[in-house]
Amino acid sequence: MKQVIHLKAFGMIAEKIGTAELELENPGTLAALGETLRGRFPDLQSAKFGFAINKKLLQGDAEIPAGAEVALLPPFSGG
Amino acid sequence: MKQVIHLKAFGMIAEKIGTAELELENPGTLAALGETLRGRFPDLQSAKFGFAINKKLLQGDAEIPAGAEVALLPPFSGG
Amino acid sequence: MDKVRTPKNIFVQGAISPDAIAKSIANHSGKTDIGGHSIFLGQVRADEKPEGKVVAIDYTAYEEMALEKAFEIREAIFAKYPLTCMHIYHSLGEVKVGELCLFVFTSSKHRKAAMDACDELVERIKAELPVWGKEILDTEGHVWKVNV
Amino acid sequence: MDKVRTPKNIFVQGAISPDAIAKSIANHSGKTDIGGHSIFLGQVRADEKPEGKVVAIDYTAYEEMALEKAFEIREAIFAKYPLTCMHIYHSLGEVKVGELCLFVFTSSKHRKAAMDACDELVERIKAELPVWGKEILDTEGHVWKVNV
Repeated sequence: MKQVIHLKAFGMIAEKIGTAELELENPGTLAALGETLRGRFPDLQSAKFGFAINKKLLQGDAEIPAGAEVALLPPFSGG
Repeated sequence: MKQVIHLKAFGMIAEKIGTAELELENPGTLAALGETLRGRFPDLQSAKFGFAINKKLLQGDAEIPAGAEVALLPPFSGG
Repeated sequence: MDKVRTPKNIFVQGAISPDAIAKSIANHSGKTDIGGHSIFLGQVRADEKPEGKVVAIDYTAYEEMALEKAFEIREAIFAKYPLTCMHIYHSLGEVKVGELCLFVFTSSKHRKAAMDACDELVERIKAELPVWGKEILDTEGHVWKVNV
Repeated sequence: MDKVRTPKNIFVQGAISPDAIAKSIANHSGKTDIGGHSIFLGQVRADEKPEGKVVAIDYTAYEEMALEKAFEIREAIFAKYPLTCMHIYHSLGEVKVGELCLFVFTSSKHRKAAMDACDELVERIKAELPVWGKEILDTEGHVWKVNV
């Protein structure tokens, strides 16, 4: 059974991948997701971004639950 | 020749001496002025106040120039 | 019993107007235990970049996450300082140079708590809220704002 | 050439209105090198005293000395922080509970200077300006305000 995750991209990252929303097969962990994305979107090679799973900031080895909303977050620049 | 000084009283001190302006013979120093005032206005015995001569804060042993404007300043409470 | 607070919207479309700020200040006149208000306002600067001069910032946010985070920050600041009130407003969309994009407002019985809480709020908002500013240049291009 | 600054009036009769604050904020929209404004507002509290409840504060000042001192403080703060603007307004006469009696406003390219300057200005104004508050009570009496 394929697991789908819902990606949301923001700011400079949305610009680099050309879309703000994307569905992907679940690669398992955030680290694996980062590799998948950098392979598919070469513009991301030099880009800095973090992840949130279901709106919580998480690091690379975090597992991605089925159906999760995963956000790609460039450095915050509010205010 | 009598030297006159011009006293200005503010806040609680003006209230205690019953006036905001007063002319006095120059007692020489601020310390002497304090004694003169406390003698003349017993309500000042327990009151805390400082002095300004011509708008500059000064301590007790400062000499009072002829014709000076001497202010009696209770603790500041602006804001 | 403590008042239970729930997340509230902090986002406003476009610039924050001085009149909205006046209204917010006036709303506190009935709270007669307040002795001091501290306010921070962020204003869009006409920075010179190598690529051109900034004429506006276009703000976007991961809104749901930002509101959850803002609520968490609010609660932490309320727990740390004896505040009467706290308000946060951040712009979304385009804010032109010279216009206001952030309004942080704290009130307390004594000034020190209001001031310290306001400073800390501003730092946390800038560091922790998923909000991004796209700096629009007079050359038609843009650069992404970087917080220092 | 540096602009030569001269003492200016900081006193306003009665309460400071939120509209005057909005106007002052709006006046800065043309200064496009400003990135942050810090504002402190003092509001009259309905304190309970043994002698009664505060309903207003009646402010008096040694005005000439206060203006000289305010100018000296302004110059010192301008020398210490990279500020674009600084404004100080203090009430004289009666200000009712819930109304505003002090408005301190600093602006800078970056937020930290505006905030630190504003905090320091408020402390110095309270400690160094010859201004006195007579707290008018609901019992018709009064007590003299004490700054802590």
